[in-house]
Amino acid sequence: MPTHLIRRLFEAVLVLVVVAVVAFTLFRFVGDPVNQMVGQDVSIAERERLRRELGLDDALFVQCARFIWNALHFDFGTSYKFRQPVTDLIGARLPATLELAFAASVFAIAIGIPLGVRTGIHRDGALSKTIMAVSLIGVSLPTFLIGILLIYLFAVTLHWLPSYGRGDVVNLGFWATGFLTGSGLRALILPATTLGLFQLTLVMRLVRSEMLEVLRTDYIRFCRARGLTDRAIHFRHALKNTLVPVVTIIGLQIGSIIAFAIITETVFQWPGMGLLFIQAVQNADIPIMAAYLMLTSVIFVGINLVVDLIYHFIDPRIRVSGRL
Amino acid sequence: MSLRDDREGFGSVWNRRWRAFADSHLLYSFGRSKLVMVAAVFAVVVIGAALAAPLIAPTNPLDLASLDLMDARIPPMWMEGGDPRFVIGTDDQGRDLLSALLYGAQVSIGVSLCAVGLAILLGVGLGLVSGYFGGIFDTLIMRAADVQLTFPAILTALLVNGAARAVLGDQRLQGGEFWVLVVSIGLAFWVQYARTVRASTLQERHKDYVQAARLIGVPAWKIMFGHVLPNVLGPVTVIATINLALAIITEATLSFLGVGLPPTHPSLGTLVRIGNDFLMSGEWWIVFFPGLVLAGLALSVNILGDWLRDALNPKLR
Amino acid sequence: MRIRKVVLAALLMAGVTTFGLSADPAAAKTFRYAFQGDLNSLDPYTLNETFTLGALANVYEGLTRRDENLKIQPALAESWEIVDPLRWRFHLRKGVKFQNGEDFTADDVVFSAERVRAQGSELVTRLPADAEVVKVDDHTVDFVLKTPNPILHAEWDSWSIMSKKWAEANGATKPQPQTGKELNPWALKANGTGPFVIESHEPGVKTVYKPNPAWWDKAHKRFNVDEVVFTTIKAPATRVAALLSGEVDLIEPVPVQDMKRIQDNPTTDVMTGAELRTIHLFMDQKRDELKYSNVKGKNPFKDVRVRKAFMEAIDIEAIKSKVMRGLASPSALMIAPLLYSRSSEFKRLPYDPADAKKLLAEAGYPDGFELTMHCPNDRYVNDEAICQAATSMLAKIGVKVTLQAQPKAQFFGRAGPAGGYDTSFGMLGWTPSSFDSFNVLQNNAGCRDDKGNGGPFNYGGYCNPKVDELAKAILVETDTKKRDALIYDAFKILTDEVAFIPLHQQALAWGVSKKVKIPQRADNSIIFAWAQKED
Amino acid sequence: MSPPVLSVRDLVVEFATRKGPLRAIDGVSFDIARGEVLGVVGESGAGKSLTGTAVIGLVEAPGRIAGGEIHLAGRRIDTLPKDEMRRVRGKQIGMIFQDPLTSLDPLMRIGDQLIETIQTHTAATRAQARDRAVHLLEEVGIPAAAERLMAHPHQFSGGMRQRVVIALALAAEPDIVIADEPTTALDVSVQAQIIALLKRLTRDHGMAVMLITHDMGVIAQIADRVAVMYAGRIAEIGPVRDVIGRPHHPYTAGLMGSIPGLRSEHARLKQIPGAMPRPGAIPPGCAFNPRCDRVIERCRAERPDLSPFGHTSAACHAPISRETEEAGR
Amino acid sequence: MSTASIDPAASPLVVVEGLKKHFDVSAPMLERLLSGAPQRVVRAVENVSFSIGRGETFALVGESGSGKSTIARMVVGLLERSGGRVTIDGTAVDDPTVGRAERAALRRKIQMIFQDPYASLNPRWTVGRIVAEPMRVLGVVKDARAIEARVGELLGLVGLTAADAVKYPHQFSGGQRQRIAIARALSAEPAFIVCDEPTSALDVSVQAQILNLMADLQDRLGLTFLFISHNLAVVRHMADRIGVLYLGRLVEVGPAEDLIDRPRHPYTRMLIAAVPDLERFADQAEPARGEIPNPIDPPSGCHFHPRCPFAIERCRREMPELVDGVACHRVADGEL
Repeated sequence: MPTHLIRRLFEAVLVLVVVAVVAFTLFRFVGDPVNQMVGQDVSIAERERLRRELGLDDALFVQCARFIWNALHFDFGTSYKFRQPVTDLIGARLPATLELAFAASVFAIAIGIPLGVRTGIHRDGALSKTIMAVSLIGVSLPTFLIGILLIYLFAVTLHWLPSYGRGDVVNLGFWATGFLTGSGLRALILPATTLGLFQLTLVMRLVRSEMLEVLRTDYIRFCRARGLTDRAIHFRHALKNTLVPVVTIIGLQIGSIIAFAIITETVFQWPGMGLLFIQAVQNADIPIMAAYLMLTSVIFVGINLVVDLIYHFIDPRIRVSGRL
Repeated sequence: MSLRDDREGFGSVWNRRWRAFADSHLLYSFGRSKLVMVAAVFAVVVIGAALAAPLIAPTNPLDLASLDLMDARIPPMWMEGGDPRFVIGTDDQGRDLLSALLYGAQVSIGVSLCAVGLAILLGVGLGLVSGYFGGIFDTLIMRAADVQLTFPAILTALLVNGAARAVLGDQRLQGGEFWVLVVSIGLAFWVQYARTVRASTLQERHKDYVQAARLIGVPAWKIMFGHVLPNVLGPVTVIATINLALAIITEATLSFLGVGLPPTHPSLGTLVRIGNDFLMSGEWWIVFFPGLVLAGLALSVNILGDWLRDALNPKLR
Repeated sequence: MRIRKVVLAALLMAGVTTFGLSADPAAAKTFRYAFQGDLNSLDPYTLNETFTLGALANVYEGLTRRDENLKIQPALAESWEIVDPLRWRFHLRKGVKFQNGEDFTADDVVFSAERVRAQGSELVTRLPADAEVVKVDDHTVDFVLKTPNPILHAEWDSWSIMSKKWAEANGATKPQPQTGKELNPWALKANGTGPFVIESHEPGVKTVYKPNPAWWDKAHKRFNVDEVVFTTIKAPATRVAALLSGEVDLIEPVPVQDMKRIQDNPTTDVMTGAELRTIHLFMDQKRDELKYSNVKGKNPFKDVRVRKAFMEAIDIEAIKSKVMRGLASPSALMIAPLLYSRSSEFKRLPYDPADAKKLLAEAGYPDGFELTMHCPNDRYVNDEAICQAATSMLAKIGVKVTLQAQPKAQFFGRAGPAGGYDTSFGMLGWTPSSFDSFNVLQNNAGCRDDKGNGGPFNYGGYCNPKVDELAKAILVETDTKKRDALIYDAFKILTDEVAFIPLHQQALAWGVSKKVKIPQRADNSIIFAWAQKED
Repeated sequence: MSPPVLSVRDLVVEFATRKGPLRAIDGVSFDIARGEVLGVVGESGAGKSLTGTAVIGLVEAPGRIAGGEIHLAGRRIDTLPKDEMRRVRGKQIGMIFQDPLTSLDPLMRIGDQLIETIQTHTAATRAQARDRAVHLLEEVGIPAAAERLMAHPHQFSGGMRQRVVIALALAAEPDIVIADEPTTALDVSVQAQIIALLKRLTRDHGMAVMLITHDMGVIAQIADRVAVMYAGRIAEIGPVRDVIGRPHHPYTAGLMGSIPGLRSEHARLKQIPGAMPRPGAIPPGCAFNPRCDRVIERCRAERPDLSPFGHTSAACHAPISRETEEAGR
Repeated sequence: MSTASIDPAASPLVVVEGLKKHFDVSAPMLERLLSGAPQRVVRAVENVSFSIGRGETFALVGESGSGKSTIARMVVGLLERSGGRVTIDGTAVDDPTVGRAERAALRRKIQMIFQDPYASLNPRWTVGRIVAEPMRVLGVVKDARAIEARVGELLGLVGLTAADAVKYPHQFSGGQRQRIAIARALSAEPAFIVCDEPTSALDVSVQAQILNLMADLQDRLGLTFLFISHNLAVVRHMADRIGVLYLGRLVEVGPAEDLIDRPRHPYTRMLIAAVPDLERFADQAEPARGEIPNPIDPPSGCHFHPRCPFAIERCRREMPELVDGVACHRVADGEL
């Protein structure tokens, strides 16, 4: 088990290094940072000077090595546009995105799993079929369209919920949370729903198909033959056995929730990393983009490690053999 | 390829295949669900109309000379101020929305089909190699897949887009946006195929029909493509259908984020993005119809994918 | 079943938060406004950008300021006199304090004059580089010039005076370096003399302002708000939604298509007015062969008939009514009528596609030619739509234009000096920051080399030595009448030669809550000091 | 003779398909007495497993019991409401499946699976249930039973797992156990042990067993009576020795002849031509008639009923017995 | 089965000597380094030698984990050997000096019939194509028309019709599929066929058909079989000689009748006792003890000793050699 963990960590580091190189090389070429940093009136000589100062005329691999070395020290440089250390900027935006992603995941999981279980158990019921059909809409409408429609309905027409931003936040040390204020929670509802809807559908459909799969297994038949109650069969045996693949996918989905937050944050002007990232893409703000990519990878890899640990918790077979 | 094909001629072979198909569970389950039939009809109509756009569209929206700015923002013909020339109205440039929609759907479907095709090509190829040869190939490909998974589709697409813009330069990119989108989306999707095909290949590889082929010395690539490939394509079809819907949406989202196709050659996504600006202004048709077609297309393809998955899954019968 | 309970609880919670907490927390008079872009820096010298300078003008003040009609008013300078053409004397206001309590003195002006011309400042052109700033006494400062300059103080409303002591204490004597390698406290802090103090600043998210109780200009204190909150809302639809739902009091810019909606909404209104920015099309007249065209071996834009044909092909009224929905004033000149007294003497070439076709044929292009057009798509009001419209209009005279619309970063990167003017045809907007024609003649029409020395924003590379000579004379001419005559001559040449295709001055449009009263100035600055809000 | 524990009368199981209902079990009747082992033998697709599934009430859609009656200890159970039938399962009827590798929930300790089953059917406290679980494991021959309670299924070998499955099936001391191919997935040496165990348990508990298998050898070892199924019908039923020693139905005889024996002559095996028809393609009359070497005209038209021949009953118009008797005369 | 008595030593077609297969099942290197676990090797097959005469059927019998399928796959060359030699008709199968053409010729001589007729036929191929593949690949028949004729002939030979060539495998029952698999094996015109549990997935009546078919074919074509099975009765029925495997080693080899009627090794005895026999109704034979140990961690000495009722101290320590067709200390010592 510890050796297994160490191997996974080793792999994770490898993945991160590759991501770092990819992130660096790709973003090194998007737009010209110098044009971004200065206004229209700045002379060409001045631009050349900036270019030198930024080290943009060094050899590429030197820039890349410098980038990785600095990243190891949590130093992603200074944003070209905001003129602040990227680490500070992201640090300030991270809570917003994580809270949004958390709320969206909770929304997706808390509703997706029960719905999936239900539609899996009663797979031919009229309600299940309706849920399944309706759920397809969730994966067929682009996120931005859903967001705009929700704003139109709940903010503009009904005036129930705010249309943008995060509401009031409370600072808990470095973490500014919106969970503790009324306006913060209210502001969370629409973006979290928008963001979570797609994942909800995926989770639901996944749980359903896994449930169908598990319900056909011999041990479930044997459970029935032993006269166990439906409740025990569905929740104690079937659900638990569906969890292994479900946990994997949910892990992956949390990663993509953070990526999809780019769109949701754009629509709702949610002051998170995604918004920062898309602004950075538009402004060719390389340090922010690179840091964002590194950070999402770290989060993603971290989630994968956690998923791994959860496997060990759920599945005794893995616990013994120590292999996946 | 079947031994007797050449003598019997195509007719009887296809005839027999058709009978087998007509008799199959696939067709049966198809006929049983109204929803699936409606979805199929919608998808066929939209795809057919899109492909036939140059033949059936009232105007050519790509011919800029035909646009008249004075025709801008005319509502659908049944509304007050409507114009019978423009069945569902015009956009802010005076473009006939119906024509734009048909051409836009053509682009969207084209991008999605090509992207999914690319993903299949990449994913199935790599999955086969990974599953069949294992070892270092497997490790490399699967690690690459891990890295790829670190970048969810939308991020990958943004990355590829940015890289293409940087490498090609905007000028050379011009007109190449289509292929950039194809590559962006295609790259984001290959992992799923690779993993699925690899898993199936691992299973098939150990099946005795593969062993029988190895026994007589059939070369590895011939086994991979002649024996294994046809047997792992089932799940690929299902993923491809569902991915097609996802590709349509991803293309729209990229357009929304401003890295899609240019407005002079709009896709459905671009049309929705442009129309989005008119959502609150009362000119609802500019966003409504492209949105409707986009969502309808994605929805019906998804419904078909769903049905296909259930119908092709022998365990669910 | 446990899961069912969890879902129930979640739904319940959602319900409670929806309805239970929907009452808005009773805020004191807070004026909230939203802009599509960010407040990029709190250092007033870092960015020469309209929005940033406008926002900081609420915190900092210059020696002069402009009133609602853009007339120059005394601010930190009570009065000034031109002792001789090469020496201007400014009498500073007494009793003014910086927000940290220090007194404002001549030392601060001398310090600011150095700082604004230091490396890293984007506002270097506010003062001639060779001008000398001399402290006469604590409240008198002389500006000694090498050449006469009748419009020396024209741009000084956006040159903020900073506290020398505070800057030294905070290590901010130099402008925020552009590399951002060393951080400057000015990026997050501010200390001016203006009516508002920055309470908090989250870059790219929001900025909170509070009134400055010690502001000197009690006589002109017109605002009644206790707090100003600025938020960035990039997506137009979200911005409009925020206004409609009452979450913000003012939005800028308003998407033109949503104006009616905002007007029809009982609680909101649209304020419009003419802006000073002139949107125009430029044509590469410098290269011997166009970079992006199928015409090889020659440059069609060197032929005035082609330029004329292009201008005649543009139906400016259609653009005004359909793209701009009436919110634009077609312009014959490269400067807004407000800024040049004899503007009305110039007329645009009429819309005449038939004549345009004829001209093209005469010039040797009976079947037109192919061309790429570069446009920004997030800079000006409906920039991309205007370019699209132009594209289809040019198609009607046989010129096949491929449009490439890009975010402003990429557009300026390619089409501007940094990209070596890598374009053949495109769109640009220009506001002379001195509100004077010379600025246009120098920046947009001055002959330039490939690096941009000369007229850096002359994207088309138009060059006529006569115009340059006139510009030189205009700069030193102090007699208004004579000066206007010289300007007339220069503009006459530009119009006759169709050096540019001026399109229009775009209109200003703010979406405002009816609770708020705030004057709209033509330079698009939002001046909190004039903001009134009802309960 | 005491009333049978299980009595099945004219059982019909159908599957709804798009081409109309398919009859997979067609009029099967048999009784099992207390303490008796009934072997149900047949080739794959004969309907033997489905019969067991129908008895325990676990036929899944699109299948359904379309006719007949099932009585358990005198009480009709095929019409019981869902929840009451659930109580019958495990409590009165136990069931053992073929593959011990897949019959146990892989994520749950076997102790918990046992305790759960015991508590479902008795009022036992957890401690009592645990004691009973240990006892059960000991009874099926699992050494160090108390410790093994904490183990997960994958920690057991195949044979041990099948013992656990048996313990689970016996948890509530059912009157009858349906064992569906309990030894097929096991090695011969382990199979022998499991057969011995089943035999011992039957004897000790007076429990009836319905043993479903394709292996005549296993039937011969353990069963008291045997029912030979063919195409969803019972071809022949009777005491094991009689059926094996003097089969009356040509199918039974063919089946016996096709089994290579350890001690038999080194000769050509008897073979029945063709294969068993799929449900839906069952010929009219006797289902076996196209493969039968004794077929007469009547076989093609009329479906034979089970009729007694000595101790056994066979469904045949041209049974072997008569001929044999004639030959003997 | 052919009744002519064959002297296997005279002209064996197949000679297997010292066959070995070791699988490395140790954890990945990194983990081993971290945990200090040793390298672990499963000796799936260890020192197995036998020879098969022309026209003879040699059977290998054993329970799961005995290595019988591994041996089959090594003999046909599907699995690499860790050691030992396989010689067919005097040619060593992977002799590096053997040329390309000769190797192809060798390949033609060996064919295999697999256990699961559902997995051994490519479901996407027509029967005709499946049967024709070896001919095409090995160049047995080159002309397309001749191939087609030959396919029809082969299908007829195994009891199907030429018309079946255009059908797909799923249109056939299990027994028919196994016939197709046999036809495919015959299509290369082999001399030697390895049959890996060819009937264990089939019903008894069908098993009888297939076993009879194989016997007939052997008679008609003079084939040599290596017959792998776990079913002693089937083996007894088919084989001329039988080898009994336990945990990768041959424990007893002998003529079929002798071995079944007078088993010598305690394991063979146990196996035979465990086979349920129609002629032994519900007798109370003592069932075998224990289960097959995990091959990763086999018992010391004689692998069978923990289950052996006759084990003595020596059996725990010492691995018995195969002497005179049996590998048992106590038999060797004449005590059993």
